[in-house]
Amino acid sequence: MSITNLLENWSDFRQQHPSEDRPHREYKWAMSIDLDACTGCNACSVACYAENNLPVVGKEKFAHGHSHHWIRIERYWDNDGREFADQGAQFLPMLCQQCESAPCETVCPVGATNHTADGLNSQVYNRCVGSRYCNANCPYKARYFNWYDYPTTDNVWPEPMNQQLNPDVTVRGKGVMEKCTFCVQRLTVAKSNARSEGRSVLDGEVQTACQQVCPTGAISFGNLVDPSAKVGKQWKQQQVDLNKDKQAKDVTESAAKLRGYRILEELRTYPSVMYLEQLRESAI
Amino acid sequence: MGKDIREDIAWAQINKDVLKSLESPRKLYWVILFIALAMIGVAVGCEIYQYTGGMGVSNKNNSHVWGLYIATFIFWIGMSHSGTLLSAILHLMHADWRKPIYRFAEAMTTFSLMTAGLFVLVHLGRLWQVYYVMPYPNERWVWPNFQSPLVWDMFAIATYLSSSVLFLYVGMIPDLAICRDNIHAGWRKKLYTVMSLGWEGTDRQWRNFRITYLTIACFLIPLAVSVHSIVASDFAMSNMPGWHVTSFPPYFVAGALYSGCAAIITLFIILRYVFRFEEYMTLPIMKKLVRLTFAIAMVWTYLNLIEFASVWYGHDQTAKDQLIFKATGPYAPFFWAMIFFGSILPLMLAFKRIQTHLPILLVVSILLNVGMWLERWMIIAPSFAHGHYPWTWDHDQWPSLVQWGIVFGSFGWFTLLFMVFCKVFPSVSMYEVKEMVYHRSLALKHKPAVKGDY
Amino acid sequence: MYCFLRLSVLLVGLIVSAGSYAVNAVQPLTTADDLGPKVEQPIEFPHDRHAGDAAKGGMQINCMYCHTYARRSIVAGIPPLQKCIGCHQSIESVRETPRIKKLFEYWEAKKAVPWKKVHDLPDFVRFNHERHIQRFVFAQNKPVQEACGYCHGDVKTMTVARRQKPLSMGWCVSCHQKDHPVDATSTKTTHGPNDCWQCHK
Amino acid sequence: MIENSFNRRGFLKVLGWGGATVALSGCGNTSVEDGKEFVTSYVQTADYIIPSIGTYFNSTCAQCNAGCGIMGRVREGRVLKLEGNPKSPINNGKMCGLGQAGVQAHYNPDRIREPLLRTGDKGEAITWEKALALINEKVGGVKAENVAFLTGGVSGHVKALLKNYLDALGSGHHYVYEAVAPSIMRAANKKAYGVEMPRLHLDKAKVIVSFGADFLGAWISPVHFSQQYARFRKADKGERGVLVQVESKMTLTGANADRWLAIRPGTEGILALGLINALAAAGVSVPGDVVGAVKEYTVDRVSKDTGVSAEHIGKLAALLKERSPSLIIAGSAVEGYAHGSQNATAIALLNQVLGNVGKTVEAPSSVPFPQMAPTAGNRFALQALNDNMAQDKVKVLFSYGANPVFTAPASMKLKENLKKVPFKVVFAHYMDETAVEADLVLPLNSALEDWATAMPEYIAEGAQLSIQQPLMEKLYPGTLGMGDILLALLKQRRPEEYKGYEDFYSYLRSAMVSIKGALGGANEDDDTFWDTALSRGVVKLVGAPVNISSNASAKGLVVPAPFVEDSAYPLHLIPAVSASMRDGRNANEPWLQESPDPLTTIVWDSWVEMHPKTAAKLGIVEGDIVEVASRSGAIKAQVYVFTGIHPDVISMPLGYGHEAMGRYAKGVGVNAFKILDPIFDKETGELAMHETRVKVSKAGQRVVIVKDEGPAGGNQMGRKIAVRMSSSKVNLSEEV
Amino acid sequence: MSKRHLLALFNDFDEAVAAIAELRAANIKGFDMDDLILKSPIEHPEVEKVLGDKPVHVQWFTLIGACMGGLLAFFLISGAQANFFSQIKGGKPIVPLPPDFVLTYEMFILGGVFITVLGFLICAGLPAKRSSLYSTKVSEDQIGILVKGDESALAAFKTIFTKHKALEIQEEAGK
Repeated sequence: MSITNLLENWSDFRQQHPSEDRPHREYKWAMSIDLDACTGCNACSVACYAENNLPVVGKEKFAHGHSHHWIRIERYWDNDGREFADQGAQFLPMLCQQCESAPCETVCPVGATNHTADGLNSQVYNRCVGSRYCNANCPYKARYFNWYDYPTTDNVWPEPMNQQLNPDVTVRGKGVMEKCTFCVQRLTVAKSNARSEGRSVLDGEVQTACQQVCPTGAISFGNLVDPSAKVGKQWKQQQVDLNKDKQAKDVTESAAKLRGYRILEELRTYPSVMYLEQLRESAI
Repeated sequence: MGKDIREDIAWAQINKDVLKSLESPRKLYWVILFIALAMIGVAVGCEIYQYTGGMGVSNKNNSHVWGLYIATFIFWIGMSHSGTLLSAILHLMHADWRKPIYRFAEAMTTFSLMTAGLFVLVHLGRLWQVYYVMPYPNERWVWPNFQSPLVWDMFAIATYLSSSVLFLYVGMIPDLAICRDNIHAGWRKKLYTVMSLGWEGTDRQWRNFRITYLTIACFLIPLAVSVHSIVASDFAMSNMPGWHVTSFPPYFVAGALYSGCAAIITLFIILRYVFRFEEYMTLPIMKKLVRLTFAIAMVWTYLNLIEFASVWYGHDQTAKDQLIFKATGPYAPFFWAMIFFGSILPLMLAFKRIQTHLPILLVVSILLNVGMWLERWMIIAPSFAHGHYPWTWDHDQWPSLVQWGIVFGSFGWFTLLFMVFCKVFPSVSMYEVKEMVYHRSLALKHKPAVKGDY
Repeated sequence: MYCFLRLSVLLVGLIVSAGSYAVNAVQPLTTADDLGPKVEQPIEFPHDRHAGDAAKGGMQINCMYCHTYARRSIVAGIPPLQKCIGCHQSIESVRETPRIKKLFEYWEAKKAVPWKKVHDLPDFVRFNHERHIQRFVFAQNKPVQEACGYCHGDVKTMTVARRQKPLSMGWCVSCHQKDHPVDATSTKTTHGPNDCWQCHK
Repeated sequence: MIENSFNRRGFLKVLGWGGATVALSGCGNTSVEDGKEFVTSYVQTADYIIPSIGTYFNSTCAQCNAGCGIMGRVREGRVLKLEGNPKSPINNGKMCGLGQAGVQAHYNPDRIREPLLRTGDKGEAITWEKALALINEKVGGVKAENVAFLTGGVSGHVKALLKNYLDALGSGHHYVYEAVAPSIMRAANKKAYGVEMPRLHLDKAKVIVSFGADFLGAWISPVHFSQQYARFRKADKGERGVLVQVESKMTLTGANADRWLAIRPGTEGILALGLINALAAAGVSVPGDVVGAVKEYTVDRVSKDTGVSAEHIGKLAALLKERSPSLIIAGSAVEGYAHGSQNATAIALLNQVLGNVGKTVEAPSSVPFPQMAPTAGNRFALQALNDNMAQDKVKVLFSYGANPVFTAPASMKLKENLKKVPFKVVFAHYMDETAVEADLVLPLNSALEDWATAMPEYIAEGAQLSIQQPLMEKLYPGTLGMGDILLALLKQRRPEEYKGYEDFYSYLRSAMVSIKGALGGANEDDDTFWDTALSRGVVKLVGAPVNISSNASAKGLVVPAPFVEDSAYPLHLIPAVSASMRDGRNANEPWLQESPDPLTTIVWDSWVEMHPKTAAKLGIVEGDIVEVASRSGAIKAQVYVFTGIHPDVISMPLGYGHEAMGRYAKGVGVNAFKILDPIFDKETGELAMHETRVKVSKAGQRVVIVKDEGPAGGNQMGRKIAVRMSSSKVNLSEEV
Repeated sequence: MSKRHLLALFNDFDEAVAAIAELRAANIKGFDMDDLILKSPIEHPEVEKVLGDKPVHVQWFTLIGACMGGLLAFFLISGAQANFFSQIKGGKPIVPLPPDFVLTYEMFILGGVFITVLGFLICAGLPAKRSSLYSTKVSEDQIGILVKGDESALAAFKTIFTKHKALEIQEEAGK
């Protein structure tokens, strides 16, 4: 079975990913974040804490860089020596980019992080041995390690706070790497419901926690394979191609008015999160 | 300059001298052993604390996911390489001056590999799940990820360690037979009897021995190079700025040989004193060793420069920023200390007077290794501190005492293994010293002695 | 000389056979039955009586009559006490048996029966009953007891249910890979999903 | 959908409690574990309860006064997460971080679990019967005018019951106090527009000039405004709206502005008048008397007074002229001065001059049931109560929904005055600073386990009654809802009137059902009406339209000259209201403590914001601990240096520095309320929050600030991470 | 006919070589040159030369071991990647060649070394019981010649050995 399988299907096993020849068949979850709409209010981050059982580590551990925010709001200033930050800040929600060619996946010694058929970058907590190579290799540093045993010895959820824990998401013990999952527990339910009804998940049927809470609707999430999905339309309109590491915007002058870009694309990670550039009025 | 070894040492004297090292070393031996044990105690305490409390106590964080453990891991892996250099490469070269010193160098290889292996374990967040990394059929139906350089590491180190142990052991069989023949009671007798496998030095044994030894030596050379190349790919395969460098594998190998040679010098001096090996570990041999070290130091310096140059002239601005940060940021003192210890200090070794001045050599060789340890740390920490993503930069991270304690203790662990080895097994290869003496005296017989030094 | 050749051939044979075993090996644990421990339940529920074959005195009640959530939830669920009582209050013949008396005691106290879990997967595993029931019972028209039995074994012959299958990951995968996936990006319906996150949470 | 609400409450019982404990051991066991855990099972169940599938119940968020609709995800009897209620027109299914943390208020380990009676220095647990009897006895023993009831903003049926109780006692002393509330602006609006809270239509405006209104962060109804903001930025048709923020300390809204103008503190009114003058000069029709009143406000003078460059004033005036309608918003930075009312009036005048009234500033509708209409709190109320307490006029004090001991400036000496009150009853969730001072502490149900109604003060159109219903069984049997307590107290006073109501729920239901005609349920039977109302979570009210006046007039317009330098206290202190901390009532919710402040990214502490110039002048660098001293006191905190603040100003966040309350709040940061000077708005008598002058001196130590941003600060170091482009390049309305 | 063993110890290697040469030349009846075993404290190719050409087979083991190690590794690894729960890793095929070659290389060496040592043990006849005729001197500084021959040949052996200044001649105890 095995060697024959290997030899017979050799070309399949040699297929690289991502590739134009083998597009995702049913689902490719993707996100787009409109930085012009994002106000940096942190609601997404708190919603993520609520949905995904993220531990609150406290001041001392935060100071040591042990924080867990799967989605974090970064705040950038214009650093050109101006007296006032008179064009405001640039807020950027950074979460796991669910790269199509994720650098974290190849380096995990135990294969705890893999690519799923839906185009997600899975992280299996129980398989993780905690070598932290994945985070070392993540250019976005969007992975968070359980440096301490938060549920037990650190007692992050003292009674009755533990009753709030989402039973659909594992509470991670010490020594495990974790990261944004695109709320996979919600996706699984939606997919299951759709499958029972013999259809695919409809656009808007499933929302990530950050998307659902976002007061300005800056985050859109959906299935890139679905032509009617908002996300797919956005990607298409912004001429951002999942399988390319250079987009029209970077190449042609005429596309300069497009806002869509992906972060650190030149590292050929093929992220599944597209950002739309922030805008600033020039008349004032 | 004097001779590598006196040709007129009686062979029985060789046996006697070396066997004596198994019995009664100087007092310093016991002092070293005690200190080593105390150091291990520190490390074990730290590890227990870390194991129960979580990796957080080592004060790494989400930016600095690796710390001293990996740095010291590479350091120990590197240390192991010179044993192979001395025993395998020089063996193929028929450089017979290696003979009195290769055994302990080979032992150093083995034990530093064992020490390095521990760091992989210490470093894991979930040590109790380490069996997930092992490739064996299991009820989960999953295998480790063979694409991960860490798995390559595991394969490479396992191969290297087992091959080194075999090489050390095979090469020691005739000596074990000597021990067996000269020790007449106690557990040692049993041990040597079993381990010498009934070696009698017959022509058949010697014939197969010779070819086997040569073959393993041939295997070990590419293996050693591949091991440190693979360790280098832990870094070079990743996309961290400062790591993604094509010259990393040779750079690592050179660094490995360098630190190994320095360590051999250190151990040479210590063993020579502790076990009274003045007759065998002679100053002319030391001189050759020092010259070798000097040459490797210059190779390392060159590769260091070529790495900087390729980063500097490359198009990768991130990597360049990283290099500038390394040289000017908070890690600058360590970076420049590494340059000083690694490239400037070895220039001293070019002076003849120093080449045989043991106290100075002791200090210098230790400092060289400090430099090489810093090199490994300077590969890891600055890249994490100043990676691709400015938001998560962290320039202030400093390893906690737990990390330092375990690193500190690893030296004790190595010393303990090494010193116990030297006490139980002959740390100078008796039969090969005899060969050396034999061949040299033959040469003397047939050729007139060349005047003067060479 | 020949002695060496023979030895080598032997050696090669040994290595090759060991290797091919390792590559091909189907772990014994993953297919064999693996009987779980006996579980003490508050009431010794006779599955054989309720679901067993008529020939053996069973009533052949559909599994999903009681485990009603199996087709619409990730858990199969234990029926609410109300459901037990619903039938049993009109079955006078067994009304006075000790088990039924105990049942009514719970009912009168309005306390849920503290049933123990028999098939208790680790907490990081998400097993979706709904998908399996939809797939095998509703889409493929497999008999309910057969479909449930893939994982739960022959419950209709037991009194208190007991685990029969190993429920280990390899065991799950062995079924999910029945038709071999040649392409991990595919979601072909001939085999179960191949994604980690399908089952791990 | 809730079919049978009478059964429903039973199903909220916590079941399958194993679920979370199980989850706790998440990564440990890899093997199958049989027979160790219990299965979730019910005695009786409803069809909509399916184990492992979450059921959503609608309710109302009580984390702030905006009154957003929430939707709680309930599984196995536990509420797990809150989402926005899509049916609520305030937030349309969206939420803020503060609202998300509502579950942590509910599950907070520091909640009080039973009534406590002070005996000496200790609290002794007593029964509710005893507690209520004690209240009855104490209230009966004093004259009615000596009974005072201090509350935060209240509305809905609780407010109605409260009023009935006070009526029953004969006491008229209801003090409605909010430490952070736009009360000066309300008064100014009343004067200018004839309504206290005109409805702002951000989405209809093309330009918004916000004078210190943090409508995206903490101002009035931020989630609502955020949604409008999104439509303002990316309209279905037309161009992208332009936001200009004028303030001395950057708020979250300021950080999102196209242009953030740092203005000298307190000169907002001058800028507004200057803009009117510039607009008049540019040809915008401005009433004659206004032109006369503003003509002195030339660009140069305004620029000199406010510190805003003439270029920007000119551009701003041009923008306002070009793009109409616009919207001028006066926020808390405007009203926080002794001349706050004048500032607000001047800004209202600008709106009127621009013709925005009726377009982007619209009238609210009236509320059909005034007894339930929200009573907006203010700071004056506490002042009044404090004076009464000082004069021994208060013998029995009730406190609910406020934490005056924490929020009162030290100069008020509130704590001392409180000691003069012989019997203090505090209704509280935590042992906060006020509860610690109380004689009787009555623990309240959390918002997620209580019945109530609320009528939000601000809603875009019409009015609504939001229903707050329990999302799960009470965690502690010893707590009680405010409605239930008031009902019990009323039963003591008016037994015959209230004896028909078993509990507050039955009262609420019959009260709602009795007015169902006005609540849009005229054609439904009682049960249908009630169930529909509960399942929607909000009930629309039909109110009458209210007139809004748009007569621009310079009457009474006096804007004082900018502040004079004070050499002893050279800096202005702006107490910042952050989106998550507000006035500190939510400080014990750890998610909020751990979510970084959007601008500074600091967590778990207070800080002093300072401009680099000021810092350089004082020789201060980031992380220095400084002493911030006003005439009323001094506190110490770490300095954060950044350019989002005027050099004349330092700013500290409010809400930190609790001395009690709970494990997450206690000892975190310092309380900036304490050092506020007793300076009041001249017209309303409200405490002028921004008027405090301070001096800053180094206290010696230096710390590493605990914050999310790294050593690169907000610098992208040339990497393409957060990218920005000019809005003129893009036509947003073409985008998906 | 019973065979007897005789061990002679020499101090001088040249003498030992000469003794062997003479033994060969003497062509003693009841003695085969293949029954002569040299025991030496050091590796001594020159001395062994006089024993004639004796092939060494360890390298065959090496070859087979290395090839099998490599092949096995490649098929094991690629088979495991393809057959067991195959998972895509970012941007790489399911069976990626470079990593598999790295591992193949390592296993090639591992197989080579292990089987070489195994071959050594087999070829050298180790572990073995020590023969009864053994002197600890051969592990020190003397060379020993162990011969096996008919009893009739013993005298001839002794003569030759004594002639070449054998220090000591040990004789197997009689039956």
